[in-house]
Amino acid sequence: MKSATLLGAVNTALADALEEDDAVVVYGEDIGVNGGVFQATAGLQSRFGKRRCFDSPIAESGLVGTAVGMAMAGLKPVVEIQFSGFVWPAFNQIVCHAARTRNRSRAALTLPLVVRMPYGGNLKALEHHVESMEATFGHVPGLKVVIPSTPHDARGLLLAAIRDPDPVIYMEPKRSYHSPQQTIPDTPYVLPIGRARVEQEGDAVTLIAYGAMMREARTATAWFRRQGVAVELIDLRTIYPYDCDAVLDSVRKTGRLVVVHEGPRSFGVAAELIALVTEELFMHLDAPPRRVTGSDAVIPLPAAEQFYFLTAEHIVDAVRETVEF
Amino acid sequence: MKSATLLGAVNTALADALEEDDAVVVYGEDIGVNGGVFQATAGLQSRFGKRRCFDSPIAESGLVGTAVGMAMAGLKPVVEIQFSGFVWPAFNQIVCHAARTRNRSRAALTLPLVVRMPYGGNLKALEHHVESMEATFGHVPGLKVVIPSTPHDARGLLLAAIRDPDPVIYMEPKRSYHSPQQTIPDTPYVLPIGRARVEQEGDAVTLIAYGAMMREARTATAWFRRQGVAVELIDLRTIYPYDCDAVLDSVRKTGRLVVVHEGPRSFGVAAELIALVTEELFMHLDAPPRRVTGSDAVIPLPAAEQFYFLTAEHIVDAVRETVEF
Amino acid sequence: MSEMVQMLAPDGTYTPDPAWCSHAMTDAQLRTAYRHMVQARAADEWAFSLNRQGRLGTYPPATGQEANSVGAVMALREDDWIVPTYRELGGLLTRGVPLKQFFLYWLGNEHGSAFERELYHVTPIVLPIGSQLPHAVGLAFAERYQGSDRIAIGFVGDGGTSEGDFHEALNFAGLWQAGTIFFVQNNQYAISVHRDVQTASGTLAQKAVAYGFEGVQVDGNDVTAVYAVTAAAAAKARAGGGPTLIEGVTYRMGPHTTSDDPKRYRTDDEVAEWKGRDPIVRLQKLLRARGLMNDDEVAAVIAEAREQARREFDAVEPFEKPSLEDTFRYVYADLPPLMQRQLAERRRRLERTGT
Amino acid sequence: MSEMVQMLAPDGTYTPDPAWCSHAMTDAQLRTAYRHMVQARAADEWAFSLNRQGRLGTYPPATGQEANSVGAVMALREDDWIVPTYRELGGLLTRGVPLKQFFLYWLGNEHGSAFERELYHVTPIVLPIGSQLPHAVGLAFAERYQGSDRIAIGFVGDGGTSEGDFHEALNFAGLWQAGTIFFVQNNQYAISVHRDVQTASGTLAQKAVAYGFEGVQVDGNDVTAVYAVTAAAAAKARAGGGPTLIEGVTYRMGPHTTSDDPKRYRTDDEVAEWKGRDPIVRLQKLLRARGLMNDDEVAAVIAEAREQARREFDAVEPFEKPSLEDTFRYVYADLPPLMQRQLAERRRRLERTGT
Ligand SMILES: Cc1ncc(C[n+]2csc(CCOP(=O)(O)OP(=O)(O)O)c2C)c(N)n1
Ligand SMILES: Cc1ncc(C[n+]2csc(CCOP(=O)(O)OP(=O)(O)O)c2C)c(N)n1
Ligand SMILES: [Mg+2]
Ligand SMILES: [Mg+2]
Repeated sequence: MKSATLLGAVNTALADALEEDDAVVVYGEDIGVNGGVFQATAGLQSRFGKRRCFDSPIAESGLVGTAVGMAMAGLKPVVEIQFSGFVWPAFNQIVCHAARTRNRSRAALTLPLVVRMPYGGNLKALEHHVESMEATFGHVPGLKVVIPSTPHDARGLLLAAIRDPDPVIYMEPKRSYHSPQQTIPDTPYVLPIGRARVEQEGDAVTLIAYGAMMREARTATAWFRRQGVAVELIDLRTIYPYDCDAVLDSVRKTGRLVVVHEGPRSFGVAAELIALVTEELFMHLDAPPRRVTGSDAVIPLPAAEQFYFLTAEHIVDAVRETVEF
Repeated sequence: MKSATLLGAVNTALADALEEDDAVVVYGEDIGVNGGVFQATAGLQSRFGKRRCFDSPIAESGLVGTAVGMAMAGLKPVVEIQFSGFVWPAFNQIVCHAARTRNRSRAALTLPLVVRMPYGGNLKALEHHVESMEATFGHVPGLKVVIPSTPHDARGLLLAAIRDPDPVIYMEPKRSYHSPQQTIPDTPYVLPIGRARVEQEGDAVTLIAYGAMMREARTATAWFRRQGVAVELIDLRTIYPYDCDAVLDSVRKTGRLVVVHEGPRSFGVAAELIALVTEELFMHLDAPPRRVTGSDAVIPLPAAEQFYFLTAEHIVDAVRETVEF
Repeated sequence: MSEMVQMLAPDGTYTPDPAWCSHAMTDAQLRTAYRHMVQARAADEWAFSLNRQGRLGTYPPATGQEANSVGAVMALREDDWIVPTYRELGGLLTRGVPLKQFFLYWLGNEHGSAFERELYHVTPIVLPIGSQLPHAVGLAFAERYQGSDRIAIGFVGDGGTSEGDFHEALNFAGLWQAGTIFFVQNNQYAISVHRDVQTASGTLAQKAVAYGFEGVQVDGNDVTAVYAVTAAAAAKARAGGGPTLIEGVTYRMGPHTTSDDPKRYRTDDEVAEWKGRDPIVRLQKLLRARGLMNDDEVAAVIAEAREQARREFDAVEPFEKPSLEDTFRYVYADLPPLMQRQLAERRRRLERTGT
Repeated sequence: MSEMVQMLAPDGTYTPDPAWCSHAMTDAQLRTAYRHMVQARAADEWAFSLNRQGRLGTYPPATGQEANSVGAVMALREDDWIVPTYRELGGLLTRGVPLKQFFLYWLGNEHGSAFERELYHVTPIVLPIGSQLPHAVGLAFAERYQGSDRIAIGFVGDGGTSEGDFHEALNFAGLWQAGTIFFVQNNQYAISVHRDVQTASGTLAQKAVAYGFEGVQVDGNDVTAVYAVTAAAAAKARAGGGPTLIEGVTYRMGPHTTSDDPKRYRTDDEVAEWKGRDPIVRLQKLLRARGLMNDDEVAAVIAEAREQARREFDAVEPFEKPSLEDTFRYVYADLPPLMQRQLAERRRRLERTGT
């Protein structure tokens, strides 16, 4: 066992994959000698050579599009989009090709590729460096969308994503890159895509979060624990296909639901989970489900970002409303 | 008054706008001498000249990007994307510029531009010619998203969109281009963006649809009327910012909700409306809200499309479940 | 930028170009090319007619463009990758893709685009213009990475050169010295938009200058020139010399698709003029002049091609109807629980409503 | 492709190029250029230092690139549109945008990017690489459409030439004969990626061949050459002669941003070599040689520029803190009811939790 940050775990998972399978190639903007703007790929080029790990021009569509071609011929490309706010030039390749080639070719061609990108904000970053648009990918038929919140999950899920026979959008909560640390195994392991993780059991209310919001959700959960209120905290981990059974099992037990995410509220992940739960568990619900989410405003530049991003206090406030309903 | 199809109404609204304001320009692929692949722009180039109405190369990003620039300098460009399935190369321009320039510049620059596109399927069309991805646009901060279902609405909403000071994504239900016909005024008029239309009052259940699905929803509503069940049928018309008051008012009255759309279920429009209603009207709900939507599968090619698309019978079935709950 | 490469003139005179004659077609190849071009033409005409009979969906005819499609693919090794557009019938036939599969696709069945990888090395038919070109670069990269000397050809239309993906693909290819041939089917139109309204570039071939590699314009109705130029590009690519951009100048004789009315945007005179440059007629003249085919043989080839088109379509027309389950089967390797619920709900509605 | 245009050599010798001498800078212009370049350098250094003091957010220094930025904008009319990147401080200053506004932006306030339209004709600072270029084409189109002879300049980095939007913008401009100048700030790097890993194109200027208009490579550390080439392009554009692509060859002396460590990817020797080509030092040599500025004047310009940078930052540092309401105010002309609900909810939480 060794102590790792989420960033370190990503780096380790990439090394695991490069080590275990020569079909894996890692490329993207500044990921070679520079090791990526966050250092997620640090040391990989010197360890595995320029054949396996190399820089690309600034051309996100070409980046994903060439990865589609590589995957068609049997490689397992892992591309990095420098910030999730800069993925949109590649959206056409993702929607029309990455997501559809299996279906279009009746599985004559399948695409084991991964598109990694740091996402999320609340770190005084510039415009387009703070977005959380996971629901946009979740709405695209044919994609898997994974977001880890801990170092342990980050490594296991990234290696699983790379081994997965289908394209995975892997979004890394950059605000959690450096903390908290966690001990993780020395040797490679995988965790199942499509499965949520019950981080804390409880029967008073189901609290669902993922990625960087898990930190705030944990704080809120601990606060309630001290008040004697047992919140069931679930880390969704996979945005699509999300773990509907875990969500339903939990709410069946608690009868109450709060969903947290940083991205825009309307048409967001919380709306989906609430719709599923209301459709399926209408008679089990004891209180209206609640959303603690970003608004539909454009995320402000740093000077006003505190008016957009979420705190543990917001979650506490909403959970309290739900529990006291 | 004159009789018009939805397609004709779109053409008329474009002519209205070109007529009333020299700042309006209409351009896109094949929209000049060809009049558009659906003939939505038929006759406009010969009537208003190549200065006002002209062809563009096949480059959706450039199409929307140049429109952003034109709008910055005071024009009101109306661009056509040939099919909504081909809008993704322009997504970066839409998300990063069309949607954000007002906010980014604190309104020093505003963008009165419209991106028109036919959407939707169930007409034996090819891949990418049948998508309904309105929720994707609804989730982008800064956009308005409008979908008419009738000739009357089509003209009034398109002219409103062109006059609107902000960017509007205007999605045209191509399956309804030719029917039903409707009489519409001879002179230009506008209808408010952001307002739903109660097409049929009722107190048994709220049925919300829009675009091409209104036809099926109407059929289902009429069927229930014959059974003595008063369905309240609402045409949402604006996907963002949707008319939350109209939705809530109706469900407050009926206590039951069914939402219909053709696009993918997960993270779709129905999820959003159900989440809103459950959060706000939990104590008023008498039955679980239901979704009648497309699935998360890739829309099949024509030979199997009937397994994807929706019929009035599906709506009847779901409404019955809701009413009988 | 050099002149357009042409060896076989519209009147059938053949003047080998010394710059390209190391890749002249053999007599046998000329006969093969003719057969494939005639097969493509016959299948195309049959598809068009089937559409008019209401037996086939929207279809984009390729008549007139056979020399580009057949000539380019003949110049490749049979395990080189082909990344087609929706208008490369001749190339698919040349590679050996059964006509049955082609018809199946235009009948609206995904199995029609399921080109078995090891058999054909053809990627699926795709419709988003230009977006297939980066795939051709990735394929070539992957092959070299895996130690193979397979190369890739990516087809695109004149209109497709305007898309950002054209630029990004060529730029990656130049940088990676990828074994990719970019073949522009310049058929003069993108639906109704003439090539001159697509770009102010003098030729489409000269766009290669922006990426540091060679561009060649070729008479796309001269199969011998297309073959020679593509064979040279293939040899270079295979030897690690990097990509080439080829512009094959041709004409789309029919409408853009069966839903298009070309009379809206072009004159009969223009069509007639290009008819005089028909690639099949031209090749036929050469074959006759060289004594490689006589009238009877020509007639037989044509008759057999027409017969084949009908036969293959008949074999597929009553193709097995897909099921509801089929539409969920190929989205992911395993159907996720969330979609299992959706499938179950849909099955329930189907059983209850019959729709 | 012709040679790189240079008139003022690194050692200060000035050799007017006959091809461009109709656009030579006057003595007064040389002095003005010097002042703007020094202002830009001083503000840049102050911004960097402020960041290190924790008083300014992430910042992308422009030191070394002043001749491109100032020379190009000086060659325009003051109501021509400027479409900047995040690294055009010199151009903004030349246009008259107050330094206060520039600091406000990098302090993280949108008002810093609110360039009043009629005053400046400058579009907001944008970060998605390459995506601003189509705007420059649309702006030029719209001006001509409205009967104005204003033109537009669109700046982009060497890295930005790889994006699809570069291609699409240039293609539209060529077709429309738009009055747009595309100015590539080739500073050799896109963060850590060297220009030679960005494209296999011999020069970036030659990419214009793909769009049917002219491309010119210029020494981007020679303000006189940048001015002359841009002025010629502007005159052509204004007269309806269409677009020009200009590649200004320069060097980013500092890190990509204050978060970047350039030692990871480039050598001290390389930096030192480019330091010898400093655009400001070079211009200073010319001014002295011509007797346009003496040591005292040079010192005074530098002192005043440093003083100005401090003064303007101090004036803005305690800028009015935005409110929650501000963050909802500029999304649409009118706040929709749906967002009013969100604002009310957020206000409630703010009042209850203080966050
Ligand atoms: C991204 C995209 N935009 C628009 C379309 C609609 N469309 C289909 S074919 C076509 C014209 C293509 O012209 P070209 O590239 O010259 O190929 P051709 O059809 O002539 O073979 C267009 C605009 C599309 N399929 N994809
Ligand atoms: C579409 C997009 N992709 C990636 C980035 C991240 N990024 C910011 S600056 C930069 C390098 C830009 O290089 P260049 O165009 O040469 O401009 P320079 O910074 O050298 O002025 C990158 C990759 C971005 N801002 N936008
Ligand atoms: Mg064409
Ligand atoms: Mg650069």
